[in-house]
Amino acid sequence: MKKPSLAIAGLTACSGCQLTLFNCEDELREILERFEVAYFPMGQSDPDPKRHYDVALVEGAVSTPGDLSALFHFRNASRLLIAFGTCALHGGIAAQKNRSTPRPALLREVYGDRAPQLESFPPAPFKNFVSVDAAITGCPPEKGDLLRLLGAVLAGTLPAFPSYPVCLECRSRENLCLLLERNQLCLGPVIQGGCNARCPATGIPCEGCRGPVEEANVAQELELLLTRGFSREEIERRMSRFTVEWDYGQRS
Amino acid sequence: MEISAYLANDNLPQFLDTLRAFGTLHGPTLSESGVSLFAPLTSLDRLDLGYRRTQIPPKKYLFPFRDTFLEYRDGRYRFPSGDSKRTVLFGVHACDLEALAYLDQVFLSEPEDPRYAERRANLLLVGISCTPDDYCFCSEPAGSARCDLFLTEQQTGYLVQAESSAGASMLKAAAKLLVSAPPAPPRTPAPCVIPAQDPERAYSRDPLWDEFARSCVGCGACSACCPTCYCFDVRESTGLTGGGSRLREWDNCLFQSHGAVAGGNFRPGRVDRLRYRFLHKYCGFSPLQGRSSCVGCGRCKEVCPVDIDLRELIGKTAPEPGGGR
Amino acid sequence: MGSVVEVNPLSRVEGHGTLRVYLEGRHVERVELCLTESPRLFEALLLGRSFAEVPDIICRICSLCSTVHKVTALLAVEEALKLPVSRTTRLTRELILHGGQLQSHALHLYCLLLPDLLEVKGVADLARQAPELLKAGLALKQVGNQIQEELGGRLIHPVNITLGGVGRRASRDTLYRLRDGIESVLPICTDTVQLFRQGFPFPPLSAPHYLAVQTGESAFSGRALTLESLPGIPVAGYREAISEWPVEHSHAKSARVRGLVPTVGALARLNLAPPAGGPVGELFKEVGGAVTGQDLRGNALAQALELYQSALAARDLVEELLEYDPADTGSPPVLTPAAGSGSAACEAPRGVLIHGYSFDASGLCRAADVITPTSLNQLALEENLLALAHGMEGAEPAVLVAALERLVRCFDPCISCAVHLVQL
Amino acid sequence: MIANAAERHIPFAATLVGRRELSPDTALFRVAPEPAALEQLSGFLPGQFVQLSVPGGGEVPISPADLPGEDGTLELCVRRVGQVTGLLHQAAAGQPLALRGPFGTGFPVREMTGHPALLLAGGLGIAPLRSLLLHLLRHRDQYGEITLMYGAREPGLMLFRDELVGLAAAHGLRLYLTVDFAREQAAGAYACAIGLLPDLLKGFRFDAGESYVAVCGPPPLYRCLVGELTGAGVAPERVLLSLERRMRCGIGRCCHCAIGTKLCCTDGPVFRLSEVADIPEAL
Ligand SMILES: Cc1cc2nc3c(=O)[nH]c(=O)nc-3n(C[C@H](O)[C@H](O)[C@H](O)COP(=O)(O)OP(=O)(O)OC[C@H]3O[C@@H](n4cnc5c(N)ncnc54)[C@H](O)[C@@H]3O)c2cc1C
Ligand code: SF4
Ligand code: SF4
Ligand code: SF4
Repeated sequence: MKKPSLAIAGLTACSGCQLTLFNCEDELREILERFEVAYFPMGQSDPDPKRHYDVALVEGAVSTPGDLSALFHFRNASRLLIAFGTCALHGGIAAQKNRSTPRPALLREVYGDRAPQLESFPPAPFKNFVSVDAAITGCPPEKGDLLRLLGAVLAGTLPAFPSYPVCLECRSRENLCLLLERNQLCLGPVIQGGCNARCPATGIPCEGCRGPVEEANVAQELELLLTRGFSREEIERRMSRFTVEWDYGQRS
Repeated sequence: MEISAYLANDNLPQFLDTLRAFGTLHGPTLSESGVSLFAPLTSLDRLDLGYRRTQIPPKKYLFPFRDTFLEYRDGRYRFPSGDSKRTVLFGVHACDLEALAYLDQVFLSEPEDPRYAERRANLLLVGISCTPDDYCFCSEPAGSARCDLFLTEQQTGYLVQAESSAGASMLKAAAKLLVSAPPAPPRTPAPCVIPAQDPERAYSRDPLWDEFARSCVGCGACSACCPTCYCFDVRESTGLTGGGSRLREWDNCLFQSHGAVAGGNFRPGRVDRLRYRFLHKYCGFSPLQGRSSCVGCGRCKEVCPVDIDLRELIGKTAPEPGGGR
Repeated sequence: MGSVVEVNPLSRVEGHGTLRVYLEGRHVERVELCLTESPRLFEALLLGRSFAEVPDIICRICSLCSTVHKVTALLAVEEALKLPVSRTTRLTRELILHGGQLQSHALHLYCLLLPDLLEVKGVADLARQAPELLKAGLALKQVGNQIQEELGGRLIHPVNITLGGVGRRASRDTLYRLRDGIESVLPICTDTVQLFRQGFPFPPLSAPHYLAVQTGESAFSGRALTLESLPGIPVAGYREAISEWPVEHSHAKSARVRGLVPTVGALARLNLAPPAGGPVGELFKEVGGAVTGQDLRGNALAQALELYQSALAARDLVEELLEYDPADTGSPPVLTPAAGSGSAACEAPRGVLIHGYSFDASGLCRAADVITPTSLNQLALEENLLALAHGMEGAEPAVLVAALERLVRCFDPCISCAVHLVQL
Repeated sequence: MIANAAERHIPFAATLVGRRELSPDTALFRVAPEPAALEQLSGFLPGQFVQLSVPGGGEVPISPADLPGEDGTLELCVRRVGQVTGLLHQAAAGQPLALRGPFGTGFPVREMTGHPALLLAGGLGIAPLRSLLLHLLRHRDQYGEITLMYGAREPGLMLFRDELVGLAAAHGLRLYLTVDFAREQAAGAYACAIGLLPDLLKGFRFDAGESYVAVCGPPPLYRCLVGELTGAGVAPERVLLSLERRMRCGIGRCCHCAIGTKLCCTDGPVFRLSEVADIPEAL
């Protein structure tokens, strides 16, 4: 059977999702063996950007015209386009001020007089521009999710990831509930699980790195945190860290 | 066969060490972060006998949160090789024992669940009497016969009673540490549960339903921590080298995905799902229709971040205990 | 007629970059290194965020260096707020930084650089042609990652190390596991040194001006910098010593320190503080000649030596942590916002990293500044590229750019980090 | 009867031996199970379902569309809607599959003997009813009048049309076909009525007191038909509804398929109206 060809690329990002591939130390050789690595500048020279890919794993948010044309390229050239990581799926860390500060002001802050020369728009997830076939969430993504996706692609399908919130795994691991018992600003109830509640397991509240769970009762989480004494400002600041597009009135 | 005996407090550590001969000893402990949980008693210092309830009930020993149920290899599905080891679970309260008996009915009835059955056969249960707190809602702390051995706390020790032949063997092995005791009085029946409810109630128009549906954050804690919740989801994944595994994972009936089908959802609103939860908990699903599975452990009340308590839907016009179907 | 030879994207480096060589016939006019990564604007994102959020956000600047960014931010915020930390916390940070260094150096040496040594195109070719070497390198990388994941709670962007403490102290079982892991790769470390001894034959380059953090109690952080023979540049006054400016063709910045073009990284560290004594010292005696006083081509060997150094140091730290002080759980204190400013410098795998922050009375960030190793190296890198290009004038353009790309890789640039701010 | 408990949990091996496209998203798959599975299928009742696995994708409940087992195969009429059905639709003959079952209640074919049977199918609901129809026609002399009313959204989505027309001609099956929408001509070409199934039923005369009625179709269909049928005088015990729910295990454990306090997989999927009429969420 012909090996599926694989493209791995990044837009506006920290390269963490691509690094996650390298971090599959036990499986990396197997992956490189079973896929034809067609485009992967971070790991392989002389990428050939013109051809067709079976799967493109693309990380990062879209925030420049260059990002956008790269995204269109990968959409057009690939049978399966995978939004790889929270930035690609929800905008991620770079988009956190999209609602609060205009882009030019942010640019000026950092680049001063050079700002107007930079072509940059508010970082946005892939779904604002193209359709994606599947997504792996997480900042950083879980190795296991990446491996499940690659395994599924080899089998001719896409993985079914669970749709429960962080709390389910958190409780099942018998962590202390930081929200109820420590009165900490934990976003677990409205955040997509699958990380095995990594952060609460070490005693740190969930910062929401995997983005909203499918049926988040956002309004209730907000109410809950407000009654526990957090200010609306602080809550929104925290919630927008990885996903800026919350509907604070959503109840389902 | 002596089936009941007296164990003095001083002998408890030695008694526990005797139990190790019957399997790896597990019992209630307190985690570093202060969570009560059943865990291996690698050292007896870890034992926390004064515990109220563990976060996750003993069901985790029989039906873990995430379990590889089948493996696919070379064109066939098969059970993964059994990993279950003989375990003595010490210090289980009567409500949790009752819950395990309920799960036994679910998973050991025809067709028996082989993975559950294997683990169950390897699990010995030692019950212990308890002191209820504000979250408990059983009628009164009771003993239980749903175990191999039950310890009832007395002033300076425990009344130890064998409830199975395995329990009797344990007593025998520990004979040196025990003194004979008068036969215990007959057991009161299982600890009080919320009596079985008429399914009609699940469809009542009580405004409380909408209130609950509005405030449930959908965290899933209630079912994870419930000792008799056992809904599970099934997911399959393929490895890189071919072959695959089919997982079972705890599910929660309040998740939208629970009733979703292609093109719709049979329980579209959270209120529909809350009604389902009520039905499953207090009315019982076939073949356990007419049985309430609530054992009164109080976990759901303790863990729900928004204080949802489905029993409030019953309270107002509760029928007499046993008045259900 | 002038022509331009371009390498786009630069491969086997972290992030997006382009290399352009402007030729006039065969004469090299100019070499440009553009770090084209999209602007990330981290400093702007931080403004108005609470002091407690700063480390969690800023670590996302880069995945390869997220641990050291996080620790540096913690140190800077702790200085601003005058937060003390316990011994457990200090040791845990030290250990996780060694983990980060192990993972980063192993990744760079075995996945990104090794293909140059073996004259293949990349990691996919390695998997076919040198599976054993790749396996060894990945084993080494895995141990670094194991340390990062066990202590950080998450492999990239660690959560468990936090302001004033740790979420949870490593358990004994964890520490035993780490010790076993480290010990299992010590032989690979010495092999790595031998593997990367092999030089890289190109015309001589100019001698660098090395810059490093003056470390002491910690192997990574310190209150002063050393520039060549000039020790004692205080971190607190780093803005006076370092001038930074945005470059035309790039989204990154260039920097000079006290007017000199600095070079930072493993090579700088080993030159300024050569290992003495112990197994690393012995090895250094044997191979150190290829490192001291050399140009950037020695950086790979320097990283290999540091791998060994880090592995041994990590093992010692595990032993220290095992001497448990039950009272010192590393639990973070209750934090209260306060006004203040603080800065900190750490040795990231790629060299000197500096963070500086100011907070107002409600603890909100009013100024943020990050100077990354890749910015500090940018000028030296460009100068080196130009020197190499001139030295190779007349070579086939393909050979020329291949050599240039390889030189870029020697610097191990981290483009994500490099791309962000100027806040003066 | 399945002898060994493990066999209800572990699927038997099977192979895809053939497929026929029925509509743009639905195909008929012919599956050959290994002998041990065939043995179990020998007790199959129309209306029961099997749990079909596509290795690596997962498992789905499917009601066989024929009388499985007798020629060593079974036919599954499957619509592509997601993960597992999608994989199945990609599969070619030779693809390894696996299956468990049959599970659930079937249609009470013994009890129905001597009675007229009215089969009402909407859309994909034809799958289990085709199985029932094949059974009734095979034992033609044991049953009274047999009528099939089958409604599809549009002519192109009508499954098994030619086959049904053939059966009608050969066995004296009364066949009524209808589509929700179509241009007159197209309907003419298909020889079917235009209109909804309940409308078709309205004008239909049959021996309501004696008949058994089997219904399978999309959820809204049941609500409309049930009123018609009881209004016409069919006893609720003789209104047989094949219901669909989300299902995971197929054997009464995972609890996704509850209808009130009944489980669709073990108490159903074929229910009598009398069993579910009082359950608010059933229809
Ligand atoms: C008793 C019974 C008999 C059935 N017979 C047939 C048949 O003969 N032909 C046929 O094509 N289909 C039949 N179905 C429906 C079929 O089981 C689903 O279409 C299938 O499970 C979808 O699986 P998937 O993996 O392709 O979809 P998924 O990727 O899992 O999901 C796609 C969509 O299907 C939904 N879904 C998941 N499980 C089910 C389920 N058990 N039932 C319905 N929807 C589901 C999901 O919620 C989602 O909306 C039957 C269902 C039952 C309960
Ligand atoms: S700690 Fe957070 S994730 Fe865990 S149960 Fe509590 S709210 Fe949920
Ligand atoms: S607990 Fe929350 S922040 Fe932590 S890894 Fe999971 S989703 Fe991300
Ligand atoms: S514990 Fe409470 S909030 Fe969470 S799912 Fe259950 S009812 Fe809803």
